[in-house]
Amino acid sequence: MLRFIIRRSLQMIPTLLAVVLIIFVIFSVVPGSFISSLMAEGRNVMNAEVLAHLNEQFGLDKPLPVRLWDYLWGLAHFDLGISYRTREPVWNVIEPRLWPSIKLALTAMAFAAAVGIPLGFLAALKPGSVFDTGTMMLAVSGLSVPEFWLGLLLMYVFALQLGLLPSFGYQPGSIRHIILPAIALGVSPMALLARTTRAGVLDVMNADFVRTARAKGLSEPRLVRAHVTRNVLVLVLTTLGLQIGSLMGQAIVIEKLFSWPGIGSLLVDSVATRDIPVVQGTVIVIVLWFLVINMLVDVAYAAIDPRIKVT
Amino acid sequence: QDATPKDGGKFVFVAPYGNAITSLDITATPHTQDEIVGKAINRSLYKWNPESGKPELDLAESVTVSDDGKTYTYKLKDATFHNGDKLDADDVIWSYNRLADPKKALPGAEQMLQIAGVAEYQAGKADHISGLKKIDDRTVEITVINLANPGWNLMSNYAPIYSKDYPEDQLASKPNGLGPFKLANYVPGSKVELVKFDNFFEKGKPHLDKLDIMLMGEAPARDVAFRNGEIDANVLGPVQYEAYTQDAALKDHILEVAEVYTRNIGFNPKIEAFKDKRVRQAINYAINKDLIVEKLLKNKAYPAVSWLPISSPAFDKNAKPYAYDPEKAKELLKEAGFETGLKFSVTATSNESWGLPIVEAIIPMLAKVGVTVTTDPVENSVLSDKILSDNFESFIWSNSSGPDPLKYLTCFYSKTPQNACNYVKFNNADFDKLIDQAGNETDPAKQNDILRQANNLLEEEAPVWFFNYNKAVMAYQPWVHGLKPNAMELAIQDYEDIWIDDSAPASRK
Amino acid sequence: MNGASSDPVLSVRDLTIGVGRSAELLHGVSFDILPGETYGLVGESGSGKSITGLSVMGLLKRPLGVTGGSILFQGEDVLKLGRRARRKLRGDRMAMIFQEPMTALNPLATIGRQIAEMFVVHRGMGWPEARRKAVEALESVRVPSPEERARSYPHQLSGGMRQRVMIAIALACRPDLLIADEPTTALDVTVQAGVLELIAELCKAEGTAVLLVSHDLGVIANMCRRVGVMDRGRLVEEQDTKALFENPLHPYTRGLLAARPRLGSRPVAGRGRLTELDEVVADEERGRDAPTLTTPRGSRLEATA
Amino acid sequence: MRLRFNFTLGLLLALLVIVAAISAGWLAPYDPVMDADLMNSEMPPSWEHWLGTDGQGRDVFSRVLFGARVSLTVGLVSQLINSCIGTALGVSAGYFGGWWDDLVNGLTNVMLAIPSLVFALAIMAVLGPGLPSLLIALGLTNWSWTCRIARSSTLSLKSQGFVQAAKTAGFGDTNIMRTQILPNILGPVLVIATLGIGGAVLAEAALSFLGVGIRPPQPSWGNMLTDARELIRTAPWASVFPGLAIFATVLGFNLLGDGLRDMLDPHMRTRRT
Amino acid sequence: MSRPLLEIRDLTVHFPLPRQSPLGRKRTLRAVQGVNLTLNEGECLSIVGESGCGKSTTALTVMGLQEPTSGEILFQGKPLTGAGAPSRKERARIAQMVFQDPYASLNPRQTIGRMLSAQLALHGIARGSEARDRVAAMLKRVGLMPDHADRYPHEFSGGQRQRIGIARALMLDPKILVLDEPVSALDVSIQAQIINLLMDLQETLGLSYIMISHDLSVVEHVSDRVAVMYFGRVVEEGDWHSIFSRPTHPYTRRLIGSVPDPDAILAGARGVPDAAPVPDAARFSPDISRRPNPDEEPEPSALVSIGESHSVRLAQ
Ligand SMILES: Nc1ncnc2c1ncn2[C@@H]1O[C@H](COP(=O)(O)OP(=O)(O)OP(=O)(O)O)[C@@H](O)[C@H]1O
Ligand SMILES: Nc1ncnc2c1ncn2[C@@H]1O[C@H](COP(=O)(O)OP(=O)(O)OP(=O)(O)O)[C@@H](O)[C@H]1O
Ligand SMILES: [Mg+2]
Ligand SMILES: [Mg+2]
Repeated sequence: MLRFIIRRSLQMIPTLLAVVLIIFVIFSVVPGSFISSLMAEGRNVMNAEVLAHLNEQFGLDKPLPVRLWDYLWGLAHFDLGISYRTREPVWNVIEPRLWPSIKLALTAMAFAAAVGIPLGFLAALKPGSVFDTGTMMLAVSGLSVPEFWLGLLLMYVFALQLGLLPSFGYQPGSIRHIILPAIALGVSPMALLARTTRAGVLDVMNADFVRTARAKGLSEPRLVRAHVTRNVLVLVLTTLGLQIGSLMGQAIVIEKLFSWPGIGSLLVDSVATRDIPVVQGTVIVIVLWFLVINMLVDVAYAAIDPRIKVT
Repeated sequence: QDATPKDGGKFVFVAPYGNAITSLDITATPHTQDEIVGKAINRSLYKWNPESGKPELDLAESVTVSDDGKTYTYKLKDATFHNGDKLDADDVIWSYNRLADPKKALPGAEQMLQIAGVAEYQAGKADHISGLKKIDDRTVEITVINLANPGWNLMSNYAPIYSKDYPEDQLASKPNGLGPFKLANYVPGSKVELVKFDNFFEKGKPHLDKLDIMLMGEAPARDVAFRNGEIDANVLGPVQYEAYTQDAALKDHILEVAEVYTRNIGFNPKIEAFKDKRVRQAINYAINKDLIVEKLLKNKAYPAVSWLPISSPAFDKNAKPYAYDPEKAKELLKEAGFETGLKFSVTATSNESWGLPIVEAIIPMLAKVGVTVTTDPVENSVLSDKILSDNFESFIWSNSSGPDPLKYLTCFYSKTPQNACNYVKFNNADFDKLIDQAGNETDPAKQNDILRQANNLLEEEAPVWFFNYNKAVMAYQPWVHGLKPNAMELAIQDYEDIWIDDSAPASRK
Repeated sequence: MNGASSDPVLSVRDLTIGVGRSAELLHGVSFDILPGETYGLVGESGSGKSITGLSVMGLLKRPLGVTGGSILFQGEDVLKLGRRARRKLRGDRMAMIFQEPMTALNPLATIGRQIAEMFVVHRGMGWPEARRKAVEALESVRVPSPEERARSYPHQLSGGMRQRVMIAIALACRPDLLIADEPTTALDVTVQAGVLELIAELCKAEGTAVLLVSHDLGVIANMCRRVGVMDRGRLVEEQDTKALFENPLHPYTRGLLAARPRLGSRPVAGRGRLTELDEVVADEERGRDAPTLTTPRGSRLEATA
Repeated sequence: MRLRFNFTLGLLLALLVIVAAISAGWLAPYDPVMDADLMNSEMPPSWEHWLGTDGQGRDVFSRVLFGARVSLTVGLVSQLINSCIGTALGVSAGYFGGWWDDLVNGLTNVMLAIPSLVFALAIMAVLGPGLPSLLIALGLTNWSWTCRIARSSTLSLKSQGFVQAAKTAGFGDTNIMRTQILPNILGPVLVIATLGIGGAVLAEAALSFLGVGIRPPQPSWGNMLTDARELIRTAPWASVFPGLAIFATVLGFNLLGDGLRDMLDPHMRTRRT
Repeated sequence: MSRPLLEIRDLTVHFPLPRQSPLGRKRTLRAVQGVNLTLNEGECLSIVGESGCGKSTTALTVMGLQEPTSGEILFQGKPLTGAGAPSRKERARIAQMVFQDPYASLNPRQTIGRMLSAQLALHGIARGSEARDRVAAMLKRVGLMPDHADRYPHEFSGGQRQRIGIARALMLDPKILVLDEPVSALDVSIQAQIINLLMDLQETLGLSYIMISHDLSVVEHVSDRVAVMYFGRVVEEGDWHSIFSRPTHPYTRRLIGSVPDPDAILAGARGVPDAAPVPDAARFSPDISRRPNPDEEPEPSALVSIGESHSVRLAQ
């Protein structure tokens, strides 16, 4: 197990390198720069000398390959560089954003799983029924709404009209604040999970071993409990993992809308201000999250499915 | 707002631009968003008085000016930093040295340029700034290089006084200022919680016990939060402005101010047609800006006459803006030989008041006089990049145009480079002459007369399409008092003067 | 029909199976199986052998369903039973082994558990006791080191072993009827023989009646005393095995027997042609009306066509 | 039953949108850009303006129709690019194996790990707003699923008799990929593409929200929605209708894709590969 | 006899297995180990053996669909593998294959006619109407109707599909036909038709067959020579009569013994013929149900001749 984790972690390195390279290349040709973003408000004209010094300070005067090399060298020492904007180490900028982001992603996923999986299950147990059709329509509808639109709608209904929940913001200990953004974020994975679960259950219900179990005289509830659930879980786990893994990156719009201080809104702000080290850092974090979650999914597989060995 | 202030309670304010706070060290950032927080924590030598519209002394109790008008001697107040240090002359000298230090590349360096010796210091020819002198612990002497009032520069929120003994690397996370509030908790990307600083040098202030500044860029979300009572003040966009002024429950608690920004479309003379004054004028005639201001900006702006805003002392009350007159525009275009075929693009951000929506509105209007306009949508950082590198045909932007009229008219002085603020490379000998004249005039009234002429000349020359002067609007909850109509930037408030009354809900007490 | 010494365990009467109400796949099939007897069902692919077996178990899947006739199990018409009662029969008094040993077992549960489940469900035992019985059951189907095997998962077993496990499951509650649907077709020839012997032996010992479905005449000859021949949804012939091989009555049966090369039948010199089915039996003679619905068992890709 | 109903509904919705997009020029009563009358801004639905007017006084109905063009172009073209890239890479990787397979696999994992919205955002930042950039940004960032499916299908097809037979008949590798493998994986690829069209339409909306979408004043549903979100209280029709259009389109293509999947191959699922 | 048509010399095929751990031993699966076989003109050579013993791998190697790890394959003395190997196209005229699964061996999205005529076009044999005629003739030859050319595979029954598979294999007039379990997926009643067809074709066209099967009764019926494979090796080889009348290797004996033969059973006599005398029978490995572990078990000997064209492999 430990070996597996080490091996997988090592395998992440080329992926990460590729990601760093891609982002680096993209942002080396992007128009606009951190310097020009300083002038963006149209009022504080900074003098040329200060700007020149800034460039020098951040090594922006060096040629591209040198910058890339410096960056990779730093990365090898777990150093993500200095944020142009805040002039602090990038990690200090990212670190406080990490927990809110993870919290939002996990809550959204908990919502998605808690609603989506049972829905999919119930729909599949009566395929073709009105409930099934309705649920699946609902699921597809969930995938069809622009997130920010849904977010605004939730805000208007639950915060403004009903006054039940706060409309925005982040409170470290507060559950009430996370509900709306989590739902807005969770609806699409929820729909996806409902669909995957339904398909998985139908698949498993058609499997030969379920016929065997029927021939053994098991009652339907027992059959579902003892033979279907785990096998469905195996099928659903991949979707679950992929969703959790990509949720941090998908949260951008929702975080922006709800002023949620997560990685996604940091990324957008950093792109807007061309704070390249932070952009790099956040993308690395997002990708790492994805890779780590997927590794955990594989570990979970091994725990559930005896056919899979992680070594 | 005339009752006697009450002490205590909490005020939840909102920083409305973009989402994040860059840094709690205000000297490290040039963004308004950060000023909103910095204003609570820090103090500068001068401060802007929104009521009088002038800089006034803040950290100094008195100043004496030498006869030549270039040496200022300040007697500092008895003020204490959040960490307990006392303010002394060395702090001022250290802070200004730090700001001017080219290696640190701080935005506030701009504000130091007026001080004698800064140029040498920045060029590396001197190891300290000769224009700064400590007389005694509480007295500091500053020499400047011109006759302008140094208050304009030294009131800048980006040029605060820091304690020289405080570790610099802590400034971003644990700021230590002279301001009325000190940091209690900072949730990056979300909010800043501040608490009353008991040793604030203005006695009896601040009134509030707590000040929360929430960060929220999305106007519709802010609207919901305000109506839901989650925030106490809301900087309004045009749509909310219209809605709030029509809402009986909200309309009595709205603060409006004419800010010192001029929104405009700048014409790049790189385009042959724009070299012709008639073309520029024609565009000004062809666009019904009153309608745009009414319909798109919901009257949250004042149609612009010329460059200087209405609040400017050099504004000509009798001047008339360009009328909406498409026929005249057509005529002018015909004269200039651009009856048809004039085509240009407008580089614009997505800003609702001076961005793409405005361009979208002028497209059909200009189409009617035979001018084809296309959009070149960009992000903020790219906009300034394109403008400063002369990579545009025209742009729509919002530029500072006050409060100091001379400073902002100088932007059209032919020797001002494009990457300073003469974005349209305006070059007019008559205008230059007037600016030279005004620069040498010491009598403010006469100076204003000259500048008024210059401003009118600018209107005639129309180097830009004069669109509007911003009207900033803030709505506040009924229990809030002490907000000021700050024409510089409405969102920057003197927090020490804000107080809340008994009608505030429990969560604010 | 030979004079039965006792009442049949299973008596299928005019069984008709259809898709919904429209198409018939099985047209009035009738046969009896006596206690302890092994009854063979042969026929070519798609002739309806499996659905016959499944309908006895009550495992037909929609849209298939019994549309007529009766299935008397120990004198009781199981078609008239409620779902619960029907389920109680399954596994306890009648059991079934399927063709594909690779997929018939739950891949995520141990062998032991899957056997023990039978005792838990039908005998109301607790898990620990059931598990002990499961090991015994494994032992009885000659799985080496049963203790250890009970803890393994299906994928750790060879095909032959898995089929033995299936037998252990099927016979766990000592049913009166075992339906074995091509239990060895997926296995290697060398393994086939062993598995068949095992079924024969165990059923003999317990007096279990067996309905053996196969398309392999060799297998049938080996195992059964009586054989039914199915062709396109009909039972076309039923005889004692020996009689069938010696004197097939129905032309289809004759064709079936003739078409198969027999080991050791080739002359030392030269090689003869095999007899083809339609040389023996003309199509008109064979099929009255062909079943209306046939889905070729196809690959996955085919479904995308 | 359910299947047929949903599929038909999907087909209808998709066709409706396609027809609207194609015939926008004839159907639209107004020009979507030039017929702007600020005097008439934010008018509720009426006889002259069936779906009302937006903040600029433009006819929402006309803009929704013309927006269909843009949104659909974004959806269809970007998915076409994705499908081509994904299929080409997936088929060749699965067919040839070896280092090429490893490389493609690695690349797919990288693409999967970077959220496509983040990637698209970065590409849009480089190229600037506008339809072509959007097509490139969304076309380059979403091929990993197609690639995975194409690869795994190719792997299983590769060992099938007919591919082997084509090899022994002397056909070249490209010929085999084109005539034997490609037609057989088109089904799943089509399904993913259909589902992806909806995704691309939504992505366009999200990018518009983040300020890097289509170039105004050209209407797209995404920027209509984004522009009108401020007017939700005063002129809800300006955002509700483009919102509905997005919803209907995405729903339509999703149902269509689901139905196609069920029809083409009930066993095709996005499994672990 | 003249030079054999096809010679398989010392053929070895190994497959890499995934390592158990990153630093673990490199593991290989020895699918085929040192197989020597010859096929003479006009002969049917059968390979029998249990599942996974390497029959198909051998066949695929002959077809050039699998690279051998070592060893060579000669066609009329010229190598088919390695440096001097003919191109894929040239090779196509030498050997063709009929696959086991008639359902998977036809492209579901191509009409039969197109599939067949594409081959003709590729090899420049015929185009247009001439190709159509040839296809029609071939379909007739394998017992189908010419107008079947316009149908798609799913419109045929299993037996018909196998006929199409044969037609395809014959389209380019190959010298050798490799038949990988050509009838095991078919119903008994159809098996006979296909076997008869294959035998007829062999005689009329003078083809040589390599047939893979696990059905001994079919093998006995059609083969000239038989090779028994066991875990990657040929353990017994000889003309069909020697193999079936004197099966000697324990595995061969067991194989023959486990064929369910109704006649023998009904006659009550289920005997396996006597083995040929071998130098020392005790040297056969006793447990033949297990894959031999090459690290533990001794290398078996080479094939030892035990009669006229009959040889068997002994344990060492
Ligand atoms: N779910 C189903 N829907 C429709 N027809 C079916 C279904 N299942 C089986 N059939 C049809 O019922 C007939 C009998 O099928 P059955 O499986 O009993 O055949 P079989 O004799 O067992 O064949 P095999 O030897 O191939 O197993 C066939 O024609 C088959 O196509
Ligand atoms: N491409 C491959 N990669 C890895 N292992 C393979 C590959 N092809 C075959 N094998 C393995 O090689 C061994 C021999 O396989 P082969 O297909 O030749 O057996 P076979 O005798 O034809 O069996 P069957 O009768 O089941 O078709 C088997 O263990 C098989 O799993
Ligand atoms: Mg069957
Ligand atoms: Mg094989």
